[in-house]
Amino acid sequence: MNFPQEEITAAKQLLEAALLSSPEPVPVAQLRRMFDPELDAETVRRLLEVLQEDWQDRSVELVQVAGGWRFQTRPEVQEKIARMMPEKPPRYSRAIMETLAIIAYRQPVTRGDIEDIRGVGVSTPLLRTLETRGWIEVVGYREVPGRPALYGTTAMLLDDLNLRSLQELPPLEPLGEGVGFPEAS
Amino acid sequence: MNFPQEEITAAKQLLEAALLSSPEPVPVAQLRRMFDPELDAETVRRLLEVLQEDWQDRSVELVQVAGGWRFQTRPEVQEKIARMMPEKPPRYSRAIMETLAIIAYRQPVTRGDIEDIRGVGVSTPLLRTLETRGWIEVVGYREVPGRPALYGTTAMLLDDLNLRSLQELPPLEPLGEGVGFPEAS
Amino acid sequence: MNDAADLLEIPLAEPIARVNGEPFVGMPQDLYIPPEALEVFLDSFEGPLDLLLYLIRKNSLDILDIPMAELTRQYMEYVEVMRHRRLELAAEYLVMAAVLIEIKSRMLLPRPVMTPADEEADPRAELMRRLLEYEQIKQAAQRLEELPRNGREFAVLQVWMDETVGQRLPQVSTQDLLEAWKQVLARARINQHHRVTREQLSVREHMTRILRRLREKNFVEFHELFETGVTIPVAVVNFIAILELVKESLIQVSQTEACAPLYLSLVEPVAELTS
Repeated sequence: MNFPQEEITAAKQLLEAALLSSPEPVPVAQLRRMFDPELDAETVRRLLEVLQEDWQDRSVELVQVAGGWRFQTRPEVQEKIARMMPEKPPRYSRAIMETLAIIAYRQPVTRGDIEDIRGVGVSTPLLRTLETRGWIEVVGYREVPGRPALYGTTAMLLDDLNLRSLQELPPLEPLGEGVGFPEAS
Repeated sequence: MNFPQEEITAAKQLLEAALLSSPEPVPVAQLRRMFDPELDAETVRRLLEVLQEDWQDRSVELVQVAGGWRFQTRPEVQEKIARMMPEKPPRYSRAIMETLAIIAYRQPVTRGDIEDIRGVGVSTPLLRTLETRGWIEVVGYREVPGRPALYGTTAMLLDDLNLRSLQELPPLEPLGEGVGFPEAS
Repeated sequence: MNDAADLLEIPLAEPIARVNGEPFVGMPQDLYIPPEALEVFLDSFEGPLDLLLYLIRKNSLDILDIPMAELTRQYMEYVEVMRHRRLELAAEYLVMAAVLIEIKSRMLLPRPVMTPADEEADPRAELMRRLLEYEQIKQAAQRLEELPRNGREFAVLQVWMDETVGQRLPQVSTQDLLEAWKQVLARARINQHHRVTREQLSVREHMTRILRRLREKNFVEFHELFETGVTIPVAVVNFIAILELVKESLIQVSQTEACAPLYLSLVEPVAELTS
């Protein structure tokens, strides 16, 4: 970057303020528009990386997720911050997490597909919990009798799990491994 | 403060993280609870003042307002930040939109009526969002036990939707009859 | 206790299991669940596949070589205990029991000599496939659960910004409203009986308007609600709105004597435990 130091500082501060005021991750394309004249994507990205370094020894970090860049608290301090919060984050049942896992790894899937894998019925409120959370959505319909809805995961799920893409999900264990002898794995 | 430097730094960073994650002002009494052992109010206040100085040349500032302390973007950068927002206007959640639709088409309705129609609970903040927006208001109370409030839409909603009366809302069609709404609009 | 323990013993004659390559010696005895704990025990399973996986694990059985007869026997004993305890039996468990029995019976029948590659013929194959797939998903769910999550391990930062400059309020169009309503309908499967027509809507609008007026003024004379110059359809709709409000016990109509003016007022609050 061939900018004078004070311009770099000003740009970094503006990026910082913008990211700190947005409740959602901000894509680079959007950040560029704040500058007059508009900065190119590469410059913005480099400034963000410098900013990321500036913050690296703090209780807060700048990260890149599916929806763009955002600031978030580090896990070590979140525990302490949670101490002063009256509300506890919701806990999700195993049924919900298994359903989410099936949708995440096998998408797009119908409710019937989920039931086949889990061996039990999947209730409407269960799916609605995940939909209301913004983690899954109907992405289409399977063209079979009844036209069942096909579910897929959303960008918000990735954002909420700190991931940039579905490929960053923990890989599935190969079939049959770690099964039968859980102690051994 | 007679603390070792690294303790002061850690405490400041924790306060910083807590305040940066809350758009609402946080009272000192609440901030104290994060520390173990709890810090006294005076120490927290002094730490906040040091933090305030640390941030004084940034685009975000730490201020003390009626409800406590909060970080806020400086007025000078707000306009630039606003410049990047327009392309993606925020959206109301599905829950809010459905609640508004139910109130618009079924008014006057109680929260219970809305919950019956939606099949899920309707939270107080959700209704407050619509009230604060000036789109719904309490128009009366149903004289049944508990006297639940009856909600109706306001003239401001009509103004914002560019309608002269509720009758100009798109007519509802029976389910399954196409998607568009032919007569209106 | 002995009876129950016997009922749920783990009768494995041959040492099939090997842990870390070593022949399995001591059989875990923790399969026995006291009946009073069974309810809790069952609650901790997500379904029949989960219970089967538990049985297999607790016996350290190789999932790829399940001794079907024993497993079926054990599973059926569980189902029997559940029945005994008059617990509500999930249909899925019974279906799984039927599957196990079918596999067991097919394995007990004399079979024609089978080539080892003839996997289709092994009645255990489908069950194994499902168990393996379910186990895989269970582990994936566990890992998802352990991932750092927004609101739990970390929180997204957001500082305050003056709303008038920065944050734009969401805009809504009439189309958005219609779409939202359609979603409500689609989900609630409200049929045409509940359809709100244009006419009903205008009745609703008048209802709100009347309520609002009555809130400002305690009593309103009936005719005041009919502004001069309104068209007949509007007057009719307004009248229907009044009737609706009366029907829904939201307002009351009173008259001091015959032919005296009619007054409308909000229904008096029901006597509550006030003062």
